[in-house]
Amino acid sequence: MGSKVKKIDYKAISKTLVAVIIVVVIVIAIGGIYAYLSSQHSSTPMPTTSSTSTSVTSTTTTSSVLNTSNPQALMQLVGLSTAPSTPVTITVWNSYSTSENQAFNETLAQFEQAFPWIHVQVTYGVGVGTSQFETAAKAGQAPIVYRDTSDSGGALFAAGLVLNLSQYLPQSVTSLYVPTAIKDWELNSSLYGLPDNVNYIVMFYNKKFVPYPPNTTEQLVQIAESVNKTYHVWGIAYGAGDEYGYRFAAWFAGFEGQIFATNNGKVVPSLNSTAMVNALNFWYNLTYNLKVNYLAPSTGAGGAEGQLFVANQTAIIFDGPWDLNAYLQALGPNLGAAPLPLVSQTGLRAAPFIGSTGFLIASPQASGATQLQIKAALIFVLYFTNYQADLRLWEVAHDIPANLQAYNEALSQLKEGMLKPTYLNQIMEGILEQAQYGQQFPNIPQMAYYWNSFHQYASEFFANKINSTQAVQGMEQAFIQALVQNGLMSALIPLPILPPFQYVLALISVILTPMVVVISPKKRW
Amino acid sequence: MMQIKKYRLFKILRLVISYAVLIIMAAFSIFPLYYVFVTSFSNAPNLISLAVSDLLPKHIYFTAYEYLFTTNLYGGSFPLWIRNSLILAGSTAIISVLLALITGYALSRLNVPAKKILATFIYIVTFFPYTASAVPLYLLFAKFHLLNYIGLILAYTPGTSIFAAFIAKLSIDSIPASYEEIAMIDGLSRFGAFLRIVMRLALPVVALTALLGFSGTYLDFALAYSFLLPNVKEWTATIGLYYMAGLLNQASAPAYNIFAAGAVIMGIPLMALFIVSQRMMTRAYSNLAGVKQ
Amino acid sequence: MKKEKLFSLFYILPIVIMILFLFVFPLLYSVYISFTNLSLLHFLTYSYVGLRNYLIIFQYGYFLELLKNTLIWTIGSLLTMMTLGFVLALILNQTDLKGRSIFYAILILPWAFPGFISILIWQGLWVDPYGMMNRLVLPLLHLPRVNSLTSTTDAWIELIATNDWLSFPYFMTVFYSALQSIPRELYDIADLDGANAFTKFFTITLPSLKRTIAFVFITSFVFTWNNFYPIYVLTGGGPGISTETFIVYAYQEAFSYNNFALAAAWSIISTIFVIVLGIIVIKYTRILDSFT
Amino acid sequence: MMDYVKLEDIWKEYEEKKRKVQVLRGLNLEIEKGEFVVILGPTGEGKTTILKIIAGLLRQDKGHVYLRGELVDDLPPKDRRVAMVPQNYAIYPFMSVYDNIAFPLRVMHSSKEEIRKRVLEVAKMLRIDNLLERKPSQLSGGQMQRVAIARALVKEADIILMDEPLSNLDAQVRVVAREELKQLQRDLNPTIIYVTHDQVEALSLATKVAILHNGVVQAYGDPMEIYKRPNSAWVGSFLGNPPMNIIRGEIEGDSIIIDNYRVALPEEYKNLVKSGQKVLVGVRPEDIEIRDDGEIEGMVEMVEDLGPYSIIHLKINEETTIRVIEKSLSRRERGEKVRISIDTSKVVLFDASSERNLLEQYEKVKKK
Repeated sequence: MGSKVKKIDYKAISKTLVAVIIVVVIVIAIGGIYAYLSSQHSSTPMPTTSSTSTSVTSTTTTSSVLNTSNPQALMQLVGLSTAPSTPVTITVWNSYSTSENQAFNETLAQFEQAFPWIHVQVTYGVGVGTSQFETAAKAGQAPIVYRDTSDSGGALFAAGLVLNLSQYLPQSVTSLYVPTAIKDWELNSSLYGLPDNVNYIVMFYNKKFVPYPPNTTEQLVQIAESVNKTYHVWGIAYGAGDEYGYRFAAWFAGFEGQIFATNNGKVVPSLNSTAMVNALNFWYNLTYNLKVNYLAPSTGAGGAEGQLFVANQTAIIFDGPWDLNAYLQALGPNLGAAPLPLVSQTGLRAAPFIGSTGFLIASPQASGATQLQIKAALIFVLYFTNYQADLRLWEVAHDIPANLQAYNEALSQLKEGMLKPTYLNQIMEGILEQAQYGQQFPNIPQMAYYWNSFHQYASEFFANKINSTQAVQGMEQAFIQALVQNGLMSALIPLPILPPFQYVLALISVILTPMVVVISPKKRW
Repeated sequence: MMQIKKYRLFKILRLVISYAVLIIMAAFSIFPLYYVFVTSFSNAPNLISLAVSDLLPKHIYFTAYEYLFTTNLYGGSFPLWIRNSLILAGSTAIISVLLALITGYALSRLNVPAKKILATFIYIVTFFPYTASAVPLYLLFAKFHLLNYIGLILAYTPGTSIFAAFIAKLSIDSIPASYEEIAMIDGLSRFGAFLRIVMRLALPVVALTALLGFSGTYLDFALAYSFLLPNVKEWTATIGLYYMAGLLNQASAPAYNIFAAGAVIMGIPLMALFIVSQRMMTRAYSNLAGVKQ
Repeated sequence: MKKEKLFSLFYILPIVIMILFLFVFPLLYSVYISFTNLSLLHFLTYSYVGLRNYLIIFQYGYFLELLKNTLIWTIGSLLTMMTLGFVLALILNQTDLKGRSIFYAILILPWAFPGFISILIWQGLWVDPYGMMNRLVLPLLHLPRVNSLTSTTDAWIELIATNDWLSFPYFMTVFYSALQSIPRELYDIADLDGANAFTKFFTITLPSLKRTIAFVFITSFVFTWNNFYPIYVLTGGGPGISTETFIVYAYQEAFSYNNFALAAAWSIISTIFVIVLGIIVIKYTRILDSFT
Repeated sequence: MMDYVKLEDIWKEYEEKKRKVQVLRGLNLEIEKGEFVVILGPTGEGKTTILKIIAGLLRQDKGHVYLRGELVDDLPPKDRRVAMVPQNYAIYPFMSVYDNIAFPLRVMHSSKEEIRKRVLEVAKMLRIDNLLERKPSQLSGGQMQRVAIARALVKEADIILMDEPLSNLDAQVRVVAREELKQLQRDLNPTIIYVTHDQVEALSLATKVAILHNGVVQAYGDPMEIYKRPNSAWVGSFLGNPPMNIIRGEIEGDSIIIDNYRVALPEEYKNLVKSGQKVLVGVRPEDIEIRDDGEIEGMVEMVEDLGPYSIIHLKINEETTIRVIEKSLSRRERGEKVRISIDTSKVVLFDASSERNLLEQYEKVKKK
């Protein structure tokens, strides 16, 4: 009896197995066929809606001075003579911090007064560079306006999710912004967003430990060592091992490196260089040999770096002005800010990315916006990057203005020492000075594949798993691989659509071997 | 005599070791929670405590709690979000219970065609990782205009229910069919008997399913965030807490004391619920051991 | 007869529909996507590329490395937390132990505490040399400090220990429940036969728990295999990719590289692995037989 | 007279582990109002299935069920107005005794006072009115059984189905319970369909017994009548403890030849058989006497001492063993040779091939 039952059970289980295998096969087959069929449809190029936009720009009066604070002028700029009779709703994803939102809300109130026919639906607290936007865009539910960083905005633009503003606005609007800032928003000579502030990292130091801001890396090392000896705190807290290459790019540049090079008119990575080796070794030396740098596991005011800095446990960190408030609160007049030092070896400045945040408008496929909504959105982004709006951000949150007029106003405020408390003037001066020694933040889509390639090998290097030469070779190779995989570089070996025979065989055997093990009758567990 | 002495000694040794292990493990489980607790009563937004002495706070600050209960963020507030979370988690719990028990009932009592294949299939499709299904789910739910609570409840329910359905099946196996049969003869429909008799008799499983469904929803962040992001007033406590503590917006520095305070507010009811229902839980899980060989 | 079958289908229908929508659809969709080139540059209009993504994985990817990591993560976590849960359950199951319910109540707290918060707290606790683990606990136990940034082994220790903390209460509860359902008479008879504690454990306790262990093992195996947050938050897969699992890698592929097609392919491969391993376990333990 | 409960050609098949088991194969049963019918059959022959089909819990594959003269095939259980006492009583463990008894009334949405009145009435009748506040876990087996009956009675259904309600009771309690049940049926006069494998219960309780075997009712009628004159060899050997002796024999004139022995042919069969016909001789052990002048000789093979009487197994030849009841306390030894005499007036004869009672066959022919 017992053996009989067992046999029946065994049969049943293998039937189940067969069913499962069949289901898996069917699933894969259907998926494949479906993918194939639908690609046949979708591969026919869709007429881009932007090209049918009946050249709105032609009606714009290329007036000598653009006044983006004037409602009437703004409407004219986008080709509206009078306010539409029916109200228009635009959705906005806002990525401002709490303090920046004070400024935003004030501007919003004024905006709604000036344009009673535009109703703004704001989603607060969205992150920048979020995949949320992409997923929403895929579902056709992206917001009409999104505030993002220039580099991830560039990726969105490359993906076709963001409107090409050059087709809607005259070239002259670019003159309204700080040149470095507006340059961040141009890709293939198309404008895809308007900046509201500029950002980059600077060197924050604690005046309690640091007598003067180091101007060269030699001084930096000296100060770090003496701080370490005298006060028994870290000279520097820089988590080079937890780096994705945003901050490290500054040192890389200081050691005379470049992320991209052009080869036959094509953009190729150039991480495999002595500059990268030197930059890596420089920080390795500070961390492991001199033991004055704390290899922090997390960055920013909330991370280990910031927390140590706030707790007077480290003298120097590298961070952006977005964390200024946290440090200001904790250190008060002891807080100092200065540009990153000169790299003594090369005589070049460590040059951080000068990035920018700003507003972009989703393409109609992504958001389902009508022409009128897009016009309203254009008005919105122009208004929220105008002089008053940007100055407000500066005054409330000390954002570095991207609006030229506001930027100049900020500079003159600093010169006159108008900021309160007074020591803030010096700090802000230090921060603004850094802008002179920056590098342009690449916003080409290739850039998206830099971060992880760098991170993987830099972290292995700082974990002592590989040496610096291996690290730079590795990151370059990984970078190239990522580009190839994403179709941004041609592959050395072209990848065929149908795989070589041996691969199919390998794949099938990988899947089937365990199944054979399963099917073969074995003793009960 | 020697024997008894030896036995006594062995017993004492056994108990001593047991207590030692229990005390160490208890310390291990409580320590991080204690840490959260202490952090929530500090006014330093740090996560890394810089001195061991910080573990015994000299001052107790209620600033974090005050902030959570008084601040209005983007038109929402933490109490509102807690309420939302409770509604959402409660509904998910109820629906999970119904779904799990109905499925368990069908597997146990009814002559479902291709039961074995179906059960195996149901079990195996859940192997597909959540991280990979997030995007397709979002697209699907967007298409059906379900990026709201209803959609969320639908999305949360099966995760708990499938696991619970298997336990429910075992539990219902051990309930004699005559209980519901007599109820049906006494005037209930099959579904009525299921609701009033089977569910009551399988109460431990009901409680367990409800608990798991509730806590899963109550604590989820990723799905709720992608579904509810544009509607601040509909946010759940988890989303709200991330924002309140400034953990999501890279433009603000995280305030870990607020985060900890929120964790305490959210965690205490949940822990109470777990402790209260621990007996039900053990009884529900013991069904697993009752499986026939 | 037919009517009865249709009627019982009605009961199973809700879960089947839900599963179709919530599991089968995403699965199909992912399979479909994995055959296309949906990525940053082909976001709105993408096309069929056959098995290209799978080829990339085997040709360029870190397939073996990730497989090894995933296995270390899954097996390492599972073994330790099941052992821990089992030992605690055995301890709690001693009738002459006083204060069992208090200890039990304390020991399930990690399970009852919001996990996303716990993981962040642990991240802070592990910071070397400032976190309390490295500052207080490990020195107290005369153990070396753990720094996940500088050593892969340390990173695994950190990940698995944290995962143990998060999950041991679940295993303890399940095993404790199972132990309590073993009839006392079995032990009484063994006592009469003069069996010692070890014999009793191996002849009564362990066989009685076989099914529970099997069920919990397969369920948790899949869960751990697919568990993403602890790694993502604690080490981010580092140093390098030495603690990166399939799922974490797929996630990064999708959301850092925006290569949704490749991410889908990774997910599918990962899923095929769990399904195959799952079927082996199901087959050997016959665990699903009891559920149908 | 209309049949109160009628089962017409009921077929039912189960699927167990991929094997089809046919439990009921064209079962027919007609029950009159107020009868106490016991369905008796070995375990696993589908007795409970019949009850479930009557109650509507199971649907028959083929055939029809009539209750109170109406076809109820499509009626769900709740509308069939029957009550049931299941084997394990199914007293809801989470309700008090009172709530358990009140449950059917609550489901019917009776008023509170009505429920109270009825529950108390029934509880008093079953002498469990002092237990109403208790939880089922505090009840003894006998009390549980009464609660289950009370719950069945409370809804005043006039058809009550009972599934071995006494099998879980101790032997002594069982006797009392049996008596009480019988009394109850006499007082309230419901139609009771009672299922059991216990012959004593069947014989003592039933006004009519239906013997179930191979998916059909083998015999149906007055219990003593069936006992005395079973309609088939199987019924004869199934009913009674010790069972009826079924012995191969051959007719020779006015006598039956068993082995080498000759036994007189009973009067009533004289016209039904002819010489040379093979028959099965059915004779109850109590109708055989051990006498020194008995017709048949056998060797004592086994003795079952049961106290008041003994059952003696006598080996007549290689294939025939006869059981005999001896009241005397005299001890028999194994191997002892004894002679027995059969009370021919109580002998029944069955056809050797069909195993049917020859008398019945004759009556059928006569009817036609």
